[in-house]
Amino acid sequence: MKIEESKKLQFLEKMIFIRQFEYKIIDFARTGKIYGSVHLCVGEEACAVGTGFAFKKEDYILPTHRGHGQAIARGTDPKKLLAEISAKETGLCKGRVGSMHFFDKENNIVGCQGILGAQFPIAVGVGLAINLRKEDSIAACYFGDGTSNQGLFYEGMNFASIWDLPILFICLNNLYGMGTHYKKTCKIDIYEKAKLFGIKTDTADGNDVEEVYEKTLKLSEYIRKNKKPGLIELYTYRWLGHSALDSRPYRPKEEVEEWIKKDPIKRYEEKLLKEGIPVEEIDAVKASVEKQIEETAKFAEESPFPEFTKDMEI
Amino acid sequence: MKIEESKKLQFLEKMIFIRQFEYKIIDFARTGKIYGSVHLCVGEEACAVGTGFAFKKEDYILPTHRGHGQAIARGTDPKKLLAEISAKETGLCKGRVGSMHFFDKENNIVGCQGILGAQFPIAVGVGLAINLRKEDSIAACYFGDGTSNQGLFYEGMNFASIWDLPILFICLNNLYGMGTHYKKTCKIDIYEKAKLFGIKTDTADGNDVEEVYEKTLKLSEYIRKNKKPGLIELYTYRWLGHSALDSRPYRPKEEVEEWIKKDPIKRYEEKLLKEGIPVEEIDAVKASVEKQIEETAKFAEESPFPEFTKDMEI
Amino acid sequence: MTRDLTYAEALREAMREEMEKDKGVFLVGEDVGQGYRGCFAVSTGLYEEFGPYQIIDTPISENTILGCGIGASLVGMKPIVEMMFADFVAVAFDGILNQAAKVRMMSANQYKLNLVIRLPGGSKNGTGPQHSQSLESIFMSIPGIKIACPVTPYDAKGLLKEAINHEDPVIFFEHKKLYSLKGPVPEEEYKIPFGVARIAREGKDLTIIAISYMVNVALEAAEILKEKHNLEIEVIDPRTIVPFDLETVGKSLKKTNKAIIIEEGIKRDGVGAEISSLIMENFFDYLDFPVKRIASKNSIIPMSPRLEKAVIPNKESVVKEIEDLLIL
Amino acid sequence: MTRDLTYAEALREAMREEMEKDKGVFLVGEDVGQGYRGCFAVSTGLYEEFGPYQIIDTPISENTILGCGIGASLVGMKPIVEMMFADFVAVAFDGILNQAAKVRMMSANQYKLNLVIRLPGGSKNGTGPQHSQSLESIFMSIPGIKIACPVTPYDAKGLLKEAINHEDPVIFFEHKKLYSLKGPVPEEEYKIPFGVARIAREGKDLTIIAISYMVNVALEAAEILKEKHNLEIEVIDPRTIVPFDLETVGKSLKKTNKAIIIEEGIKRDGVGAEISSLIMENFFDYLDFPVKRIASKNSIIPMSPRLEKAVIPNKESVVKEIEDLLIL
Ligand SMILES: Cc1ncc(C[n+]2csc(CCOP(=O)(O)OP(=O)(O)O)c2C)c(N)n1
Ligand SMILES: Cc1ncc(C[n+]2csc(CCOP(=O)(O)OP(=O)(O)O)c2C)c(N)n1
Ligand SMILES: [Mg+2]
Ligand SMILES: [Mg+2]
Repeated sequence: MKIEESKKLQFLEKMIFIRQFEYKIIDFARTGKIYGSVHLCVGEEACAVGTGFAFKKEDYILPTHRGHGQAIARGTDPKKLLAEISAKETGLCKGRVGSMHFFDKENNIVGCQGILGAQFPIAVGVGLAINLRKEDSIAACYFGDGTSNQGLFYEGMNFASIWDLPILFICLNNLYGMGTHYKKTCKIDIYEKAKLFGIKTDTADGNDVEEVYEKTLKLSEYIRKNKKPGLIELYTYRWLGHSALDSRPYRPKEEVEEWIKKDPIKRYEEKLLKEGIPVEEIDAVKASVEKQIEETAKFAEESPFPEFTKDMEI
Repeated sequence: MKIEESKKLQFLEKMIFIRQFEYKIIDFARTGKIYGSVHLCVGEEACAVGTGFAFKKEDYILPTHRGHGQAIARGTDPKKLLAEISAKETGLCKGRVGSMHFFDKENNIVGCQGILGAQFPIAVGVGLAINLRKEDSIAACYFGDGTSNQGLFYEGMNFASIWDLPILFICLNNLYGMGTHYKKTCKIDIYEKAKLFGIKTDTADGNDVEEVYEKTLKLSEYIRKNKKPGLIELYTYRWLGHSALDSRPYRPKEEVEEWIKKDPIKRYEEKLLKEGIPVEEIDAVKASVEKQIEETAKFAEESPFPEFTKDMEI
Repeated sequence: MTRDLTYAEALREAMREEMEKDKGVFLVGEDVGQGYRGCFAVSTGLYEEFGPYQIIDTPISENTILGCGIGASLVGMKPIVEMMFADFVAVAFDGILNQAAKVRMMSANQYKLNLVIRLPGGSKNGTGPQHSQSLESIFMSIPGIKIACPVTPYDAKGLLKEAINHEDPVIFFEHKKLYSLKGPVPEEEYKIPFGVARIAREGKDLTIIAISYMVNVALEAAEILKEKHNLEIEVIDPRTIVPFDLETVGKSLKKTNKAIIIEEGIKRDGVGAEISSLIMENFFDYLDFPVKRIASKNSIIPMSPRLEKAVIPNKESVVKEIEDLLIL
Repeated sequence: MTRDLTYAEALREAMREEMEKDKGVFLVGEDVGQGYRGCFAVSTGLYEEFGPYQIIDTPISENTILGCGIGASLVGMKPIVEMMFADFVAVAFDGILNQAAKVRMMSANQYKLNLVIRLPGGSKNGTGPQHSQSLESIFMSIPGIKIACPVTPYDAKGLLKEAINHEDPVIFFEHKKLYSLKGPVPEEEYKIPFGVARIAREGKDLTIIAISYMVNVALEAAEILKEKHNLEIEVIDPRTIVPFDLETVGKSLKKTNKAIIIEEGIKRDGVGAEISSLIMENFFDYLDFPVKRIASKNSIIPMSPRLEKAVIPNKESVVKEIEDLLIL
């Protein structure tokens, strides 16, 4: 597959943007501007961007509890997202829910999940609706390696399989669920589980944005065309703690360092340079991100806090 | 494996007993002596007997909602069971719960399940306790084909697999869950699901009592010795409706007739005759069953109904 | 034109009418279509009429069945989810508590969840502890949902049609003992708005607020007490317990000054606890004595008919409690 | 000898002592042992002390985690199950409603279920709608279980030790805001029996019954009202809401003739509904006015601190409500 240069630069830009966005959250958190649980995706940007760019406008997205990158790559306005995480009136959900449970109807984001596994049955419902209404969209259902141990994952795959639902299951396998290594929780590779259900599967280096993009696109098109489910497992790593300011040392230092060497952004930048994209263009991207991030932060900071309104009571 | 003649006659006796027991329930039901939902296992007697005889006294049993045969083969006093189903004070649980939720501590029956799938997590807990206390027992967890679609089944297999739990999963595959054929609900053979988890599996003709017995015994011994889980899938058929007096015609007549031809009892009786067991002995078994059934019925009928007692309120 | 229909037929007619009007309405659940055709035969015939796009059989997986409803509703359909027995909703409880109920409030009204969850509840024929519960009160303390519990065929149809088009999730309790009972149902289109109680019997001496099947028990008890003691009992059927029509109750109390609540669920923190508190908070000065709650004992619903009778209120026990209360 | 311990330390000490005494006591849950060492660090260090036979990490599968408890308890162990957040118990709700709670009654006392389910509940730091709920009332209408909600480190330890040895399932609510608070805890062995309330503050003018963290809010409010209006407020902490110590409440009411219930759960059919009904049924004639319920709004627990403050009772709102009530 030939990816245009402009798209490549977009990939790079979005990845850098997502990372800066996450670091901005840490800044915010350190100065008490962030509320609630916040799960950051630094190190996993290629997964977010590679998948997010593979969807069409009409597709439905179910991000995880670690969903900022997934949403931003999808098209969510980062200003509204940061405002949401900062508990502001201008946030996606008026500051009501923060990082872990936002919805973004404009971009067909039907809700992130604070309850691990709850996305699977909902994705089945979305997929069912697509089929009943003969739409051309697909439902993209993100989940983590740890979450794949919920029984709901299997039920979801089963329904998708017997009903031929256009669901793309996207596993972000970052090796850990909180402090627990996947290997301690299950002996089976996640994509193997899907294979059992006759679901078309693929795996990818989750730190290689183009590979993620190409494979996701291919699988999405297969799903769209054949109205059958697919699953892609992306191998990646989160650099930071489980949540924003958490730094419990449950992972070997060497492992973390090893993965930081596989930095999806640095790696992609080097690749683009090698391909002959001028360093100025890359610098321009970086400068642009910096500016956007400042604007995003300013928007969030200057937005007012919400007041309680009657419609919050049902 | 060489099975002694006396044991063979026991197999036959128990199968006939279970069948007569179930038919006695229909009698009772027709004359208004039975309360609540009752699920009968006529046609599936070889599964109950072949597995039940393979356990040791110290093993723990979790029967299904269709559990009379499973319990009787295990050793449950049929008098107390019929009394329970007839809502009598002398029942296993003092007439409180009937056919679907009885417990029989004397025989380590830790409860039948009215909630399909709820047996799996409980079996995990029992298996865990066996390991923590270094017991030699195993936990036998019965379930139906339809029930295998609950996410809990997968969770249970996963825990059993990663923790090496001594659980024997026993699937009674009678092709249907109520009115729905298994093929409409899942594309995967049930034993294949277990294989994925690295669980040792076997399948058997569920209408051949010796095959069921031998394979269950072998798998149980494997589990006991290696402290690892196993799963056996038994192919069988229920002759009657989903519940006692139900006769909805959701199954093709020919299919039912086909399976009635495979009658596990008739077939076994013929086999024993062919092996040279005198017809008199078989007739003696039948006569003995008849007598036991009459005694069982009499006990249940003559027992008093329970009164509400304070200990029923917690 | 009005005919007599059973409660089950009335529910079926409600679904049929809405499915005809709107292809976005569908029923999903275990054995609702082909094969068993509805455990209580509520949906019998609908599969033949509407086919697999609107009558959807599922594997035994309550969680994902509910998810079919939540997901499809999120993208604009109007699903009806059937749990075969109300008790099984426990398997899918997270979907209600943490998902369905919260979607509108969490998304700040971006998404509304037009979703009906039909729950055949209550005790009938000794189906025992895991198939007989009246779980209304467990749902009452969940913000974001509505709870309907129709008693007559008329209400069953009217409330279900309202629920199917309602923009928040509706927990729709059907009582198994009601399915075969008949009552008049007009052929003409109608819906019953939520939060409007029905006076099932008028009276001036005592107000009974009864939930679900207990309305019928209350009516029987009222008849007996009329004959025995010439008591005029008013029986109020709230029809929906969330929202609850406190106004109608208040009007009645101003007349009778005495209130009893009867429910089949257990007493501790039951539906009656909320209604009793509401009444006392709002009509304290009208009450001759504290609101009385009659409910099931704090036990399992036993299979044995005799035990069941000891656990669940019935007309004799209700008559006796009222006689004791009024020292008749 | 008495030391000051945090609530989390007190819980840990209770588990440690019981685990030492009885190898049948074990803790099972997500990240309770190695790795994360307890989401709220309650079990930190116990893995190192007791190893994988008593401190058991699991996959993310709440249903089966609860099953570990039910199954092991059925065969005679004394498991402690931890749900990482109380809200996740919804995922495993069937195990409580239809299994654990019913085992003893269904089996006619053949089996008893010695099982503790630890639920870190309540709102702290804006963890939002799916991680902040106070779900006490949902469990209150389930027969067969006990519900503890300790407030002080002393009670946390004493009630947990009691719970670990209790022969029915105990839903053990811990409030996240309490974990870091300190209080005196004796080194000597003690347990706190269920159903015995604690008078957290004595007074004669008004009785507040407060649940979980709201006890602290009530104490703060009482202090303010003492200073502002010289009001002497009695604050009662029931410690267990099932069983509920109505006697202590009654004694207080005979003195104050006024009752308020404060809880963090939502008001509709909340814990307050049951307590309010009980009070009115039993002490109607002592009451100057109806029992007042102060509780969270019928909403999600929002993440935004300002919204959260509008939803959940706090000392200012409680003071204001009491001032309004007494027209001060
Ligand atoms: C039902 C449920 N159980 C547990 C949690 C607590 N929790 C939040 S994130 C997390 C780890 C999830 O791991 P994984 O799925 O691998 O995603 P990752 O955090 O690695 O992105 C846990 C246990 C939760 N939010 N919901
Ligand atoms: C959680 C739950 N869902 C649905 C039911 C209703 N139900 C009882 S038996 C049954 C069919 C079970 O099929 P299978 O597991 O194959 O067992 P079989 O009846 O064939 O022995 C159903 C749907 C139930 N009891 N519990
Ligand atoms: Mg992970
Ligand atoms: Mg079957």
